Amino acid sequence: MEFIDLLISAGLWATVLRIATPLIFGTLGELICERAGVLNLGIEGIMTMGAMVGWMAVFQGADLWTGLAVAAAAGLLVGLLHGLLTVPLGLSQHVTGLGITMLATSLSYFAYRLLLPETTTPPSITPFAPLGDGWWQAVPWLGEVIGQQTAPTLLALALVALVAWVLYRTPAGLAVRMVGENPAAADAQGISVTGVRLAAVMAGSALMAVGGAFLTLSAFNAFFFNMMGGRGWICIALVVFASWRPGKALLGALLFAFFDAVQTRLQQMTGGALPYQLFLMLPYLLSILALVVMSRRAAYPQALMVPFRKGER
Amino acid sequence: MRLERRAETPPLLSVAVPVLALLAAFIIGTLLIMISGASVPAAYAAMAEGAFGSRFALTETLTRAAPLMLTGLAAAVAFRARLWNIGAEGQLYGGALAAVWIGTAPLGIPDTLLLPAVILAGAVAGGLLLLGPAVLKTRFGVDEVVTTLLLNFIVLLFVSMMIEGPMKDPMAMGWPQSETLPMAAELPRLIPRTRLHAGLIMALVAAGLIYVMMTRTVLGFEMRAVGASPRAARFAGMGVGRVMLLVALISGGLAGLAGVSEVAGRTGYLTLDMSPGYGTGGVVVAMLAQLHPLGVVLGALMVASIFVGADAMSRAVGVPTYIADVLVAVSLLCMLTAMLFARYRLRRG
Amino acid sequence: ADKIKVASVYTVPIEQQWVSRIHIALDAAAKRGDIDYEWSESVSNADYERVMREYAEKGVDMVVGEAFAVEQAARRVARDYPETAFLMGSSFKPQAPNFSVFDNYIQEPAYLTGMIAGGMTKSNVIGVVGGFPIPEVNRLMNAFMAGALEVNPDVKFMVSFIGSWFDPPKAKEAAFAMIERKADVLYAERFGVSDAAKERGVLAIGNVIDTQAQYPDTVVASALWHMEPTIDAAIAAVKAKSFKAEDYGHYSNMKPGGASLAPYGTFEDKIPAELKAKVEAKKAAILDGSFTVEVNDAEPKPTM
Amino acid sequence: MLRLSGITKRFGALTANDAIDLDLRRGEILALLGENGAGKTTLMSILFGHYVADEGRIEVFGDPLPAGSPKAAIAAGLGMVHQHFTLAENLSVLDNVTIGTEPLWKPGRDRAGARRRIAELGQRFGLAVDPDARVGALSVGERQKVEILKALYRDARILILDEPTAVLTPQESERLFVTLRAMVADGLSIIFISHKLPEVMAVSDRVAVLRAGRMIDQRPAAGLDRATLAELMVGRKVSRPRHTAANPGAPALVFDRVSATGAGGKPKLHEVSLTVHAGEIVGIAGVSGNGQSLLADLAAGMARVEAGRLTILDHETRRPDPAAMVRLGVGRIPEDRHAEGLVGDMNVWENVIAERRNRPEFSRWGFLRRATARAHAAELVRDFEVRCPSVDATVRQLSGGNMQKLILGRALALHPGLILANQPTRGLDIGAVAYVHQRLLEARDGGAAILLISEDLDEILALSDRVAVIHAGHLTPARPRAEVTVSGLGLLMAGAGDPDAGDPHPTTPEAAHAS
Ligand SMILES: Nc1ncnc2c1ncn2[C@@H]1O[C@H](COP(=O)(O)OP(=O)(O)OP(=O)(O)O)[C@@H](O)[C@H]1O
Ligand SMILES: Nc1ncnc2c1ncn2[C@@H]1O[C@H](COP(=O)(O)OP(=O)(O)OP(=O)(O)O)[C@@H](O)[C@H]1O
Ligand SMILES: [Mg+2]
Ligand SMILES: [Mg+2]
Repeated sequence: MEFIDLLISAGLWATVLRIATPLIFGTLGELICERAGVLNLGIEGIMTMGAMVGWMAVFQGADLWTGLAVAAAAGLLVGLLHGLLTVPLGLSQHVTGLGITMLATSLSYFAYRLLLPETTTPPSITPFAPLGDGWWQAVPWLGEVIGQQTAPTLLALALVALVAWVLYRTPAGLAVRMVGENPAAADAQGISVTGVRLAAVMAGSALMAVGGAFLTLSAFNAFFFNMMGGRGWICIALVVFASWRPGKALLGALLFAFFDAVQTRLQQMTGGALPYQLFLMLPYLLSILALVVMSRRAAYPQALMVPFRKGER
Repeated sequence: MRLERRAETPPLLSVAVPVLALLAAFIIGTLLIMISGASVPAAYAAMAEGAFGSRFALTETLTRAAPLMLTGLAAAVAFRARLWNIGAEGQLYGGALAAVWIGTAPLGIPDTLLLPAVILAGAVAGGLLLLGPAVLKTRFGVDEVVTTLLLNFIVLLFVSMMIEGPMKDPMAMGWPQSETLPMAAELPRLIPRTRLHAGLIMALVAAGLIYVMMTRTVLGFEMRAVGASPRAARFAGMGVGRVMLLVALISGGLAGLAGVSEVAGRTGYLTLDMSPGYGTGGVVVAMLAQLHPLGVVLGALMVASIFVGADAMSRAVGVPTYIADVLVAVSLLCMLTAMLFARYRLRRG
Repeated sequence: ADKIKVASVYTVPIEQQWVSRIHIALDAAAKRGDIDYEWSESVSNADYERVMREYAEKGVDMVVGEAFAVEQAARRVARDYPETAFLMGSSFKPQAPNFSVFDNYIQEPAYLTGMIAGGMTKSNVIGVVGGFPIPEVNRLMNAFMAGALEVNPDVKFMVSFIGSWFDPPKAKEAAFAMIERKADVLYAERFGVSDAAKERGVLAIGNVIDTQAQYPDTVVASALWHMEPTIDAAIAAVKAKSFKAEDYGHYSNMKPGGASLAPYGTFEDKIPAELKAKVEAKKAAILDGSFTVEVNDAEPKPTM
Repeated sequence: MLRLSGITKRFGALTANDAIDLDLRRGEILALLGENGAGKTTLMSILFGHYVADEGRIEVFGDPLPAGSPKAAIAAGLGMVHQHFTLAENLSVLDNVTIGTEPLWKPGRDRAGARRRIAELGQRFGLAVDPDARVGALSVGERQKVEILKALYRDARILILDEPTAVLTPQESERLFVTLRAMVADGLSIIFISHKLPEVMAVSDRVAVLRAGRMIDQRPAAGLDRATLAELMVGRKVSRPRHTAANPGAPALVFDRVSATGAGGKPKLHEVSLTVHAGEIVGIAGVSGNGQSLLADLAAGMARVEAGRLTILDHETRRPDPAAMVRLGVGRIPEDRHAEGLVGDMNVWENVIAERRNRPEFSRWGFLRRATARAHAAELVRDFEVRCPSVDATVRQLSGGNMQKLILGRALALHPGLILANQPTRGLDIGAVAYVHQRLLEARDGGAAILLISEDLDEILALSDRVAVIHAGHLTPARPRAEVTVSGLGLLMAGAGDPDAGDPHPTTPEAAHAS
């Protein structure tokens, strides 16, 4: 009974949205990269860098939206590096991605420590405030859920629709999908495979970085080492779960966040009868289960992880 | 401009490539050191000193290289067969957990057999951990990049559960760590008063065996064929599923051995922070070696010496310690790029 | 005497509450001119022994650090360098001749903050959010809970571990979940809990460091750890060449000034006088030795 | 309309195109001929901007064409249908056709307009396809239509078709030629590459012949005969193998009312019956997608029998597997040499022993005997005239013809009792085709039973002793070669004679399944 109440409580769903937001950004970013044929295992590092850079900008006096923009710009840059290595040079996407994660993460820590050498309590900023009251308050349950969110969460939701529209309804989106399916075909129609892939990786990386920045500018107010805690890797799984579709990506992020939110509450409700690790495992176990159920029909972008070099076969 | 595959790599180039790559990494490292305001010559002197400058430094580098060799081999074997195992970290912990369990449980294993039993247990546990994703891949087409990534989290939580629960050391004052392996289950030290242990020998032997397996045996032949073209391999009468499962067992087993090496060679007991990312480190090493089993040995030595050297350097000249990871990552990316240009040339048109 | 060389080896960044207390104490000693101070942060388990040895090789007089999870290795290093003093955070006994131990035995102020929490809660529900259930965390939580029960036997506890030391957003969500279930005082073992409390207008109890300046309307009281007595005693011993294997744990008690209840600050007037009096009395009892806070390292269990 | 002058292209030491001059006139179909590797595709790739020529210039409608830009080529009115399709299988026909036709930064696509235009083009040139179909669901012939639509959609005035008929059935080819003629009538010009000489003579106005990168000759198609053309291409007389009467022996391969379902449940075989005897070649003609791949898979051990009995070299089997087939001594030539036949990234010698790696000659105690394997491969390479740098070269470096010879050699080396030859000469030039045919006939005369599956009717008629036709999973009885005609086969392939197709002259199922 108590569990049913929990499931329909606005508090739970507000939590779900908050937990999901960085995942939505990250998953959309990864989805764009993979749709263009580039696996981006740099995501964990790019999110870390976004978290650090965005926060640092605000700490140095920029306003919050500028902070997000700075994070996006940092994402673009790291994306450019990942893109240059994997697209024109065609290096292995697995190892480049892991290398980028290593580089972006350690560089973020390095820069943080250089800029703030003597901090014994993490300095903080004033983060995005929850939306609070507004006309939405009139809607009974939903109003409460929305009131607890911050503006970047709404941005994430809007981006889902935007990314879907771009992918399916614009020539640029078609080009992205085509270079991910058959780069030679795109090339033969005068589309620059290198250009489109680079742009996609950069745009995707920018979104990932914004997802990271959400953690330091909205979910919390300071930057921490190791703060990403594997959220980037979750996004990789969510993209597969979503069969590379933005709508399903949203669904996957919400589902994962739901497991996470329920996990916290179950842990508190069951009163320590079970090891807490079991609850923490729950989101991961259920993700694998969901993948098994979904994967049969998953249609991979055919050229995912296949470098395209003009004139080579 | 486009890249064109070279018919063959000029010998001079294959020598020049690593040198040039390290030079590029060196330049970037110099910039970072200058930004942090330290003396560049002093920094590089400290780095060389820290990696190779003394018996202590050398043994430290080798100690760090041993687990990297094993996870590197794990990645190389799997990647050859196009099984994208990103889960070596989890397999490493799984192997370590099994090793500790066999080594400390009251099973009545005679002392002489204890170390072999511990090693075997670790390898089997690591192998079994990769078997799941491999079965999901061959049976249901579930992407193994994702499952192995997610399994890392699950295994770590499971290890945490075990060392806070049934396997917790009652003598550890409540600190979550496993019981300590008995002496008989420990890998011997190679040089007294250093940390260098027989895990290194284990890694070198494994590299040799994997090399022989890949190039000289029917199984290695099948693994390469399945990796290069599963359809053609099946047409030639190879059991693709069977080969994949064997690859999984071997690859996971090697990662499990890395766990054994750490727990039986270095720490003696298992904690949650035992591995500083040896799993992903292995992928890096394998790619530097271009998936060649003997190259993995060199790759691991390179990564270990850069890290150990740069870490010592950061202390010696007062640069944030994170520079060690930055330098490893930069060297990796430079090296990969340089290796590409050994195989390709830039050409107009 | 001359300056001595001290090096510390931390497994986490210096922002981490625990480590920051050691760092501050050593830094102060360095600023006073007592020591030359070097430090390494975020040293992984695999590297810890090497870093210790590096410093010992370099000839520092004292190595300070946390031996948790690298206990055997740290002791091995100490054996190999008998001329060097080692002062390590550890749950174990000292090891002759040169390996001394300390720990954050601040259960006393934690007990006091528990009393305040018990007195301040209206819903009689208190939430406790922690990283991992390790002894260093458990003993403070247990003391806190015992203190709360002393003034308010009706109080119930929720306990959550987030399985991470550095995930403030996650800690925040765990705290939110507790607030939804009527908790109105939260024990902030991790960063993020006070933020949740602030956002929802409930109260928080600080731990190890004082964060009231950042959360003036939220953080009622904090149990503070001061490493200065421990560090200064060790430095003095090294200088006097009298350093030996000792347990410095008691330097973290209230009496020598190793722990304290943070000033009420903004809550000076919001805490009922009667409650303050109870706390004062208990503090006095602790200081004069007539009351001992039990050190209980077992994992705390929720009571609702 | 188009003028190429002095085009030279070198790949390393190899000169793929050597000072080539070529003109194309309005409304003509030019056939570009040449052996495998003569440089045809290279020349067309230069024209279309995939490659940049080392020397020479290109003019289209009198204007010079910028080098190395497919975009510029399209803008100049060139359209190309590549030797290997360039379509994205997961995307729709509409997506595949419109890709690159709108500026990338346009917010939104004109999908309704595109549908209209595709329908209109389809009408005009007989290229109707459903714009919303997923390309992966289309047959090869339909995909070809999409490829041509792509060019026409961009207002191509000059269309280049690289081996467009290599994968088409005679009917589909015929339809393609109708389309091509309609286009020429519309004022387009066409360059058309093919190895199939009869169709070259039938549709082209002019032929240009390349040999080893050089333009050997250009002349009107009228009055050319096959032998002359072949000689021009190869530089010597090509003698086609003589087909002599067979001397059939015991049954080697027996399908007895075999039913099976292919991957994805799609192609199905319905109670197929067929017997192939030692010493004879039975040809299976049929339009691709009617179940011949599944039939081949059964004989190759790659698919499983659902009902009925399959007997291979006296062993009845329900679940054949490739390893068992190799043990039984079945020589197999798969349909797709790149995907199935060979492992491109492995060495020649490794590919040679891939099927027989467990035989004692090649391995002992699980260890490969590399020396014997290499020696065996070297011998095979010599015997089958495979041109490769060494047996340690990776197979990817071999040309298609040489790959096919390698597979042929591997299949024939052990004097198998049964040979499965699935599309054994697809994409090969006439010299190579003649060689493969010769070897197959020799094997037959040596007593092997051969099941030949081909979409090329000429090949079927040139080799088979008996011919059966497959349509929609039903197999007609095999009739002696002398009793069948091209037009008769064509009708059967289109479904006449199929009990499910409302055949005007129904054959009883019993008759249809008797072998
Ligand atoms: N990108 C390339 N790099 C190196 N050599 C090449 C390349 N492309 C083609 N060649 C070589 O150029 C020659 C001409 O190849 P091309 O593909 O033009 O032949 P083709 O006439 O189209 O043959 P086919 O009839 O088999 O299609 C071949 O011998 C081939 O080895
Ligand atoms: N892009 C390329 N890079 C390197 N070598 C190439 C390339 N393209 C072709 N080749 C070389 O060209 C030769 C084969 O070319 P060719 O086009 O003649 O084959 P093909 O007979 O047309 O094969 P298929 O029948 O499969 O189309 C091989 O030696 C191959 O190494
Ligand atoms: Mg060809
Ligand atoms: Mg060609």
